[in-house]
Parts: sequence; structure tokens; C-alpha cells
Amino acid sequence: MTIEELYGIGEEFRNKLGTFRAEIQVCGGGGCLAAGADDLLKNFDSACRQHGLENKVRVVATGCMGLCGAGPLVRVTLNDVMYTRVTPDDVAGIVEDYSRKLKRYKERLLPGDFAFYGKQSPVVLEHMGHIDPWSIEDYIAHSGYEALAKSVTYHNPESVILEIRNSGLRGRGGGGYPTGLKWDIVRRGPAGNKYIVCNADEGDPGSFMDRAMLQGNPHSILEGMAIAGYAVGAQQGYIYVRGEYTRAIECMRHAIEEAERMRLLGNRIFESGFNFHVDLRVGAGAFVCGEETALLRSIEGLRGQPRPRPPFPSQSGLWGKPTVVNNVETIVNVAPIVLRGARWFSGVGTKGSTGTKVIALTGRVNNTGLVEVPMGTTLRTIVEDIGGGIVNDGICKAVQSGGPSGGCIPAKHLDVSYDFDSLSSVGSMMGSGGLVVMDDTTCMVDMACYFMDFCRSESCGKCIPCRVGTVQMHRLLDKIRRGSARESDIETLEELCVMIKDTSLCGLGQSSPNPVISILHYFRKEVEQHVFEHSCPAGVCSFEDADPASIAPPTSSEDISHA
Amino acid sequence: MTESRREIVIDPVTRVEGHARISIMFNEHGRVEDARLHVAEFRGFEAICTGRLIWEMPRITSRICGVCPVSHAVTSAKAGDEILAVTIPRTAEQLRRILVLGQWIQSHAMSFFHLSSPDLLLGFDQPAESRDFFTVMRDNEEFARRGIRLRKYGQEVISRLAGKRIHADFVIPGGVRSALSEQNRDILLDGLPEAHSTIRMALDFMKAWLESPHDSFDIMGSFPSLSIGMINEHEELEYYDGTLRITDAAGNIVADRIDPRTYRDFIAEENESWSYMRFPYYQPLGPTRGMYRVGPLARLNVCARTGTPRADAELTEYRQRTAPQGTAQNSLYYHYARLIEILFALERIEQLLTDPETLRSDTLRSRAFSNRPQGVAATEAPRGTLFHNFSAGSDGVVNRTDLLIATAQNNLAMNRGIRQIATHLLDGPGQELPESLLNMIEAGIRSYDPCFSCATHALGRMPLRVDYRDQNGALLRSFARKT
Amino acid sequence: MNADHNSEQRSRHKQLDRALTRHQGAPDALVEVLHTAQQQFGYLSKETLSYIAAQMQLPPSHVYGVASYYPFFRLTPPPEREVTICAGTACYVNGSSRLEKEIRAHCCATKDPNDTPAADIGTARCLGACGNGPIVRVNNDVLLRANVDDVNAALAQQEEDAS
Amino acid sequence: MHEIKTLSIDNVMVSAAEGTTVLDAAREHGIDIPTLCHLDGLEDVGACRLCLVEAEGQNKLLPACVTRVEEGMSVKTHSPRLLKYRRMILELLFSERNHVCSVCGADGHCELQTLARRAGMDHVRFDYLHPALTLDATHERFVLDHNRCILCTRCIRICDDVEGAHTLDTAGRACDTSLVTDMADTWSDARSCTSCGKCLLVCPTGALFEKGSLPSEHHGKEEYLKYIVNAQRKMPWKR
Repeated sequence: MTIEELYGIGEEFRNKLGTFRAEIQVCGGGGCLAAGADDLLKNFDSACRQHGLENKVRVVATGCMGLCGAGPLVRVTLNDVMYTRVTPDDVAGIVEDYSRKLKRYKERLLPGDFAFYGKQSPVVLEHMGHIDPWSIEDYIAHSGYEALAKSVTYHNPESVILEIRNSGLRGRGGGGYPTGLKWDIVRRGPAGNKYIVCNADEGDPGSFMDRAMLQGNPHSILEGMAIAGYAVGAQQGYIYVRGEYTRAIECMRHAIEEAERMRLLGNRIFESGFNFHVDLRVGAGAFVCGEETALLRSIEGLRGQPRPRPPFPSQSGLWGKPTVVNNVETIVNVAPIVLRGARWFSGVGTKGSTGTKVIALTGRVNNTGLVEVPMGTTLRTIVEDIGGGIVNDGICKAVQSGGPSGGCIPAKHLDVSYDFDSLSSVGSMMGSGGLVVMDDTTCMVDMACYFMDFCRSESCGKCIPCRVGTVQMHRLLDKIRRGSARESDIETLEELCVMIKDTSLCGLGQSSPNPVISILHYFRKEVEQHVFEHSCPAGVCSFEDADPASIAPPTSSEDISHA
Repeated sequence: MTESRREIVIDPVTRVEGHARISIMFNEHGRVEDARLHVAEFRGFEAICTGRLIWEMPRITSRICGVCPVSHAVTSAKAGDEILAVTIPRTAEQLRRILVLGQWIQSHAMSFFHLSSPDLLLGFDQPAESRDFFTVMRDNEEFARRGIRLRKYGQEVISRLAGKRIHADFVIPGGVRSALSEQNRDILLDGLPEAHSTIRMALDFMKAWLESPHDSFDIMGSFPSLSIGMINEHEELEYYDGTLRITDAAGNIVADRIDPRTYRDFIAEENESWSYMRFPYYQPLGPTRGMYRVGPLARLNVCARTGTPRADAELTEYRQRTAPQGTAQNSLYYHYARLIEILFALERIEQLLTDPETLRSDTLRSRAFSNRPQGVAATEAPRGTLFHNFSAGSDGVVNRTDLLIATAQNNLAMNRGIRQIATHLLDGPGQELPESLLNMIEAGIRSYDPCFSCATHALGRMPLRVDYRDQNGALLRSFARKT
Repeated sequence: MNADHNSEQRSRHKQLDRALTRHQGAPDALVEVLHTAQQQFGYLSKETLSYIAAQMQLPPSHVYGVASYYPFFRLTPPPEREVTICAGTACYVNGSSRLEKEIRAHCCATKDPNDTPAADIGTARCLGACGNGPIVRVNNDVLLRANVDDVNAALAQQEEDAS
Repeated sequence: MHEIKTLSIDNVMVSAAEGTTVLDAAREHGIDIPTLCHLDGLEDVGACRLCLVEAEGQNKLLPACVTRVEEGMSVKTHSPRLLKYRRMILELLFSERNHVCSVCGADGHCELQTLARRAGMDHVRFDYLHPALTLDATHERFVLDHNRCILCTRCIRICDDVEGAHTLDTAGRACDTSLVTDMADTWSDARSCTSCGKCLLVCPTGALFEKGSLPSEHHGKEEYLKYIVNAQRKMPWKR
């Protein structure tokens, strides 16, 4: 394969697409699949055949289109319109409409100026939802593998790293470590085997962007990994995928085979001396394996428990070799940067947080789904414009960002901008990009308890502060929720938060108290109401073990006058 | 309001491990109907033992009580010997025997001097505020000081053998863990003369007390019951390894030469919802006639003689004083019996310490693994016969535990004694609660030296609460006596 | 029937052996091999784990340690019918814990209390369809914005399909 | 040759060869840093977090057992914050399983107890979790009592690294982590066990001990580990 051949394949596929009058794209994202997208696809196929359109209309299952809460989604390219909540009954109407260009079928049609899409600027998700993830040609037809070809053909590794460094790209998995710096350390490491690991062990409850990318645009991951491999001098990459993501695994496996078949992976890529192989490693459901040292141990076939850092994986990673561990989104950003240049990328977003961020927007908003906005967009824009406001015209109480490692940001801070530094300034973090919106039906104590429940059961069990401390924190919060807590329990809780944060072995343990810290900070009154008044403003807590004595000072019911 | 059934509850607010409460129930005529000693003592030890190793039993069961840990430890170790199916080295047995006797001395001395002497010296009617060991110390300094030193000698015996006064890991199934040094033996021998003179003094005091008239003497738990105690093959007082004898109030032998291992064949138990404590009785005679006492009074009732010269002489005199015919049946005689047992213990300890076998250090422990599915053992604890019964698997893990403790065995008798006192003092409508009733009930229970005594009576003052309740159980009125 | 069963077992073993051969001599392949074994047998029995340990020449305690570490691996046979309620944050905010209580109270209970319940009820961390919570999985059917009636209907439907 | 690094520990200037851990450097100079999972001769895992120290200019606390000395480093090992954390960690350990010293056979010879006493831990402010754990006495000679196990993994490491049997490992995770022998069956079924008894020597509490005795009866033998490791690795007689 040469770069010319690559262009040829793209051209050929674009020509083939040109023979269709229209495309009916059915969203194949997780939410839409669960809502019956597979059946829709079959229905559209047969409806097109019925109307003799099989050569005029291309029916294709794409990756996630973003507006997951309104699925199944269907896009028709002729007039670039989109239908939401499509049922099998709508299929005939839509197909008939387009077979005769009637444009009468207005049911479930999404308005063209819908704010959900209007306020986004997709880079990572640019082609997702438009291309067929099972077709490598479709990816190539959308400039796929061009960045790899150019890197290998025209750039030396140093200049690729320089480009990434200049772009200001920071790790999208939560840490926010400068990607170029990490690559540079690995490149400078001792010669010999080096590895690229793509962390696709998406474990944050409420995040699903990795899954969407794995099964919506798998080649963008392979291309990014290969560029990284070229830049640091690695010949082997691993994608560590969550075991639960069955379809993503299938899709990724298929993509690797295709790329190998086309010699876009393997030996002598683009006729150069660069060899790069990618293997898939399937995780087995341990949240902590999102932590890089734990992830590496898991790839090595061990119990995925973290180890103390330093040494960092970039110094001593897989089998003790220098290893790049990057999150899926970080890797997908690589090819666009190489293609469009560092200057373009650093022009998007804020000074400290360049580029865009993919957000999984969920909770009590009207529009839920996958969103990509420039860094620096305010939370208010995300919640009110893109999210379309709170369900049932309710009032936003808080947003939770960063999953179990992040914090709850109260509504009064909605004007804070979504970037690494601003989020941590209000006591939260970006994490992998989960954003859960809460309204007044959400009890913050209950939420804190929920997160601690998660952390205690996902602790790897290696270090004591995390293994036992999270259990005790959960107990204390549960006591508050049940009405059997005392004032001193809040103090103990606070002490535990600080202690676990400071003493835990890995990042997950250290960040596990974050949701509780933020809730105690911003919603202390609500917590105290639980403790002192046994009342829950959200009406969630039942105070099953409420001990009236814990509210009022104990009074003697007995006459002891004969004393 | 009609005069109705009422219930008086005397509730000493105490540390949990020794929490006892007394309630006296009146019928609608205002007469005492029943009296109950509620023991809210948590009996979790059977559950704690289960799942643990037989070698750990002495350590765990000794935690049942801070006053008589040695008795529990030794009994558990003996039950462990049974499970290992070993005969322990003679030295180990002698050391265990000395240990048990040391326990008798310290526990009996504490019961007599620290806890009961205020009652005896100052009288049951003395106001509670001043009826304590501190008053005794002030007014009878020499008596009190020597009492304290006698108890200390008992503790010394234990700590010279085991290295620690309480809860030492000394006895273990198979034997003991360390030898007695010559030096420690000599220290113990040196302490004997003073101990003897103290017990002489106490006996003289006791006899003088008995000779002076006491109004309420005959209502302080004076009623017939069976006696159960251990004797050796010569029908002498036994404390470590012997057979059981049961006698009735007249002194007739009801049963004899009973292997303690068969205790479940002749002791039955009733559980009452109002107490954690069980109510054991001699099964062939049923719960009413089968009521029995254990401990010093019972032990001196069942044996033919003690087996040591000075104690035997005292026993003869004791029998003439307490019950020229039959056996002693007044609970107050427990105090007297206790003193004779101390004397016996001192004499036996001397015999054991002077036996060269006791000092051997080469064979102290028979080592074996679990060889028998069950081990039952009994010893005479200061308060009476103590039974430990363990079942264990071949891995040595205990899978069933049954402990029968002396205080529980005296339970029926203690309740009977309280009823006697209450009936005597409270019968008649509308009786208020005189302070002396509380004092006498306290003293009545105390004669048995029940396990919870250390927790409730350490300073001789019981923080009391008395509830009056109507027949529906609603609280009418409450008396409190502050500490 | 029995012969069928045996031949099926044999073919499963063959699949496992193939995976073992593929990773010959690579101790890091343990997690991969465990995945294959679970796919073939539905769960990882001690026999299976011992076999893997022996074939990969790994200490049994290590193999068991790894298998028991990851929640994805089942060490006991899977229940015949399973209702899984998503406990991801998004579903939680949309009331999954209340739904779980309701499902436990009103679904899968058989009329005769002595009968085994019609399905095992459990929770999962995140089923990855966060936009549509609360989500419930009834065996392989995923229900979006689920309620008790949906779950009962799905159970009944599956019962019907099976018979 | 190793370079010599100079650093300050608790305001005492000390020097140590490059590659030395802060823990070793401190102990060499008589400064005691508490540890539970560390044992001379075994690979460090940095899990117990008791040896955390403060280093000037660093936000994060560093585990002394795996942190190497650096030139000019300034380390504090006993700041009020560290003492508070250590106490809390010990409290958490006591709350986790059934460590009842009064009935434990290791009483008086238990590293956990000693550390707690030294830390001034007079009570535990957390709920005791009271897990229902078992005691495995099926092995002919040894007992594994899960109630007393603090998961320091010393036994696992010595079994793997020194004896080479790898009979022991951890299974499960989070608070349900536990020691296993072979395939989590009883110890008597663990065919890989050589009955060497090394695991007993390194157990800091009363979790592993010899049957027929109490854990306190075979304490203080862990120093043999150094000889065993030295003999095995360096074979000083084979020159």
C-alpha cells in the first residue's frame, strides 16, 4: 500500500457512494440498538426493495449519532434530515416519502436548527454517525489513514511528537497529562520493545463515549495508535476493551483484520520500515483496570491491581518496557492533529485545555447523549442549550462530572467553563467526560452514598485506606441516609475523606472521596438536614432506622424526685 | 385508683457485663407473688467459641469473667485434653491444681473482705452511703489491710505460675506452657504463714459474728435445697478432678460417684424469657424439688472431710455450728464455708509446692492433635461446679459449645432467697420500699458471690432503680438511689 | 441426548484447547483463556480452572486469584433467567434504585412461595445506554426507560417463546 | 559503583547509596518508620501505606519502602498529619476483621497490636464490620485464620518468591479479598503446599500459626528469612 493507492481506494468508494440517490443511516449506537435499531435496519432494507430502491438508496448502520435519549435515530442524507424515536411503523412512510420526493412525512422529524447539534463542533465524532464502521473503505473515503500515511512518509517521529506537543493535547481519560510529553518520554526510553496501549476500559458509570467510538469509528483508533507507535518507536499496540462491550469487540476485531488485510497494520506500513501490530485485550469488568498500572497488569494476565508510581508506565510499563497508555479519545484526536496541524487544534478550546471534549450527557436533561464541544464551553450551554434544559421544566440542582472520581457542581456554578482547570477549581474534574445532570428529585446524600457504594465494591483491595476506608465512608453515609447518624459522624466522614485522598495507593483510591467532599462542601445544609432533622428535601431517603433521640437531647421520662 | 398488682424493679445501672436487676411482683392483694433476678448478661460465648480451635478455648473462655478466669481456662484446657485424648504430665496437673487453688484464695478473699465484710461488720441496716469497704478500712484498718493482702497472695500464686495475674496464656490443652521456678516456689512458700494467720483472724471474726444475735438471720435465704459438689476417691473436698456427689438438706446422699462428663444426663435447664441466664435443676426431681446449690456451702455439705488437717478441724466445728443435724442450708453460711476453703487451699498449696515433681521443667505438655470428637470437663470454680463441653472436628475446630456456669446453677436458689426476703419485709398492702429491703436483698444475693458481683458491688453501693408498674406494665412511679 | 451432551462438551473442550494452544507458553494470556473458557462453558468451574492451570503450568492459586478478581468471570453456573438492573449513575439519577426495589417486590415472584423465583435479580454497573435510563436487561432483552410492567411483560414473552 | 546521596530525614543529615529506599536509609540511622507489608528480603508492594512520609516540595505522600533516596531530599517521617493517618489506617484495619486481642492467641506478639499501641490507638471510631469468616485448620500442621488476616501478602510473597510453591494467593477483591490456598479449597487439598512453614514465620498477626499451639508461641522468627534469602540467592558457599 502506498499513499497513492490509499487515495485511490478512497476515490473509488466515494464514486460508488455517488451512484446512490440517498442514504438512510440508522444509528447503531448502544442506546439505539437497545431501542430496536437492528430491526429498523431490516425493515428499511425490505421497504427499499419493495420500492425497487435497492440500488438507489443505501441503507447503512452507522455509529452513534449522539442524541441517544431520542433513539432509534435515522438520518436521510438527501435533505440531511433526522428522525427520532423511529418505530417500524414509520419505516414505510419515510421510504415512500423519499421514493417519490414527497417530503410529506413530518412525523418524528427533528427540526433542522435543533440546538443539540447546533452548539457542537465535532472533531473526534466528526465522521461517527455518518460512516459505516464495518467498512474500512468508508473510513478511507473520509480521509482515513491519510494522517498515518503522511506521518510515515513525510515526517520523522520527532516532528510528529512536536506536532502533538504543540497542539497542547492533554489526556482525555481523566489525568489531563500532556500527551506529547508522555510520548517523548517513551521515545527517549531505552531502545528495545515499546508499547502503545489504548485504554478502552471505560468503567465510569454514566460514560459511553469509548464504546461509541469503538463501534462507531474503530479505524480512527487504529490509525491514532499506529501514529503513536511510529512516533515513539513501538511496534506493538494493545487495545484494552471492557468485556461487556461485545459488539464493540466484534467491530474492533473486524477493523483490525481489515487493516491488516490492507497492510495498514503489520509490517512495512506504507512501504516504510515501520511495523506495527495491534492486539485486542478484553477486560473482565474491573473498574480499577482503568488505572494505567492496573490495566497493564491485567494485560499481562494478572490480577489488575495498581502498583506504586513511580516508575511510571512511560518509564517501565508492559513487561517493564516503556509504554504509552492513552485513552481512546486522546488517540482519536491524533489523526486530525496530524492532518490539520497543531495550530488549528490549539486554536480550539482554551489556553490550558485545547481542542474539544466528548461528553456523555445524561441524567435529568431533555436531550441525553453523546456531545462534543470545544473546551471552555460553559456548563450552562451544555445543560440548557445542548441538553435542552431539565425534564418536566424542572430546576437544575447540580451536575456531576468525572464519574466516581469527580465532584458535584452546584447549579450556582453553571457558568463555569468546561475545561481541565476550571472544573478542578470548583472541586470537580473532567474525568473521562461523564456529565450527569441532577434536579431536585435527586438527594445529594443518596448520591454520595451511591458513589461510595461504587468505590467500595470497585476497590481492588490492595491498599488499606481504599479497601476499608471506602467501606466505612459508605456506612457513615448510609447511616445519614437512614437517620441513625450523629453530628460526630460528619466529622469522621470528613477526616476519612482527607485521609483516603492523601494515603491511597492509586489515583482511583485517591479520588474516591471526591464526590463526597464536593457534596459536603456545596450541600452541607442538606446533609445536616438529614442528620439533625431526619428530613430529605428530595424525598428520597426513608430514615428507616431513625432514632428520635439522635435529634433532640435525651430527656428523662422518669420522675426521679425520690432520689 | 384501685390497689392493683404492682411490680417493683430494682435496677442497678451498671457496666453491661454484670448487669443484674431485681423485680418483685405483687398480686392484686399487695402480697409478694414472686421475685426475680434478671441477669441481662450477654451469653455470647458459646457462639464465640464455635468455629475456633480447641487450643484457643482456655484463652477465650477465661474472658467470661475477670474474677475467675483461671477456672474457665483450666476447665477448657481439661476439656481440650479430652479431645486430644491425652493424659497430661503430672507436673502440669500439679501446676494447674495450684493455679485453681490460688484462684480460690483470691476470689474467696475478695468476696469475704472486699464485698461482704461491710454487710457483716456494719450490719444490713447501715445506710448504703457508708456501708462499703472504705468504711471498713477506716474503722477496722488491720482487718481490711490483711484481707487485701490475703487476696493479693492468691493473685501472687497465679502470677508466679502464669506470669500474669489475669488472663495469662498458661494452661493449654495438653498441659501448661511454662515451669515453676524454684525461686518463685520459695516466694510462694514464704507467703503462707501470713496467709494462715489472716484466715485464722477471719475465722475468729466469723464465729464471733455468728454468736451474736442477728434479727433477720433466718430469713436470709434459709430454705432446704440439694447440694452438688466434687469429691475425690477418699470422699475428700476436690476441686480439679473428681466425681460428683449430690446430697439433700438432711445430708442423705441422693446420687454419688457421678462422672461429671455425664452432667447433661442429670442436669436439666429451663429458659425464662425474662433473663439471659438459664435455670438448671437436678432433672430426676423436677424443677421445684430439684433446686440445688453449688459452691462453698454445697461443697462442704457433700464431702466427708476436706483432706487437710487444719481445714478438717474447722469443718468439724463448722458442722456443729451450722447444722448439728443434716447440712447447712442458710445462704449466709456461704461466707463461713468460703473461709474454710481458703484454709484448705493454703494447706493443699503447701503440699503441692513442696513436692519436687512440681518443679520439673522437662515434661509440661502432651502434644497431640484432635483425636476425639467431644471433650467434657468440670472443675470446682470458687462459685461452684463449672462444666465445659466442646465438640470438635478432626481439624480441632470447635463446632459445638456448652458451658454450665456456677452462678447459673445457683439461680433458682438466689431467686428463692430474694422471694423469702421480700415476702418477709414487704407483705401487706401499700408497703413502701424501705432502704433496708434493698440492703438485705443485696446481701442475700451476695452470699452466693455471683459472678456479676464484682461489677455491681465493687464499692459496696448498688446504684438502684425501682419501678412501680400497674398490671398493664405502665410506669406509675420511679425511685432512684444515686451512687 | 446424553451422547449429544457429551459431544457438545467435547467440542467445548476442543475450543478451550485451541485457545490454550494459540497462547502456548504465554502466561499473560491467562485472562484471554479464561474468557474463552467462560464463553464455552458459561462459567468457570474449579475443574475448568484446574485444567487451565495445569495446561498453562500456572499455580492454581494464581489462576483462581485472577478468575475471582474480575467480576466478569462467573465461578458458579449462570442462572437460567436473569433480570439485571443498570446501576450506572445516569440510571440511578433516573430512579433505578427505586425500580430495583419494585422489581424485587413485584416481579419474578411465583405464586407458590416454595417455588424458586422465576429469575435472578441483580444489578450491573453500567449497561452503556445511559441516555435512556433506567435500563433493565431481561436475559438478552434490553428494556429502556423500564418499569415493572415492562419487566413482567418481557419475562412472560420469553416464557412463551421458550415453550 | 553506587553513588552516595545525601538527604535529610527528620532534620538529620544522612547519606545512603543510590538505589537505597528511604525506609532503609531511615532505619539505618535509627529512625523508625512503621510498616506492615514490608519485610526485609521480600519484594515491596507499597500496600499498607503506614510507611508514608512527607517529602519537601512534593504534594503527595511517598511510601518509604519503595521510594529511592535522592540527592538533597528532605523527608519528614513523623509529622502530626502522618501520625494521624497512621492511626486511622490502623483503626481501619482493626475495624475490617475480627481482631479481638483479648481472645487472640497472638496477643502480645502481634505486629498490628504493637503498632496500634505505639500509635496510641486506644479505641476505634469506626463500626466493626464483623465479617463472618472461617478458620482453616485442615492442614495437618498449620492453621489459617482469616479473621486475623490483614492481607499484607507477606506469606504470599515468601511462598512464591522464596519457597517457589505459590500455594498462597489472594482471591476476590475489595473488602472480600481473601487468602486462598490453591483452588480456594481447604488447605489440606492444596497439593502445591510443601508444608515448609515459611508463611508462618512472616505472618505479622495471628492469621497463620502452628496447630497445637498459640500463634504467640512461634513469634520472632522472621529474621531467619534473611538467611534463607541470602542462602538461596547468593549461595555464599559456591565461590
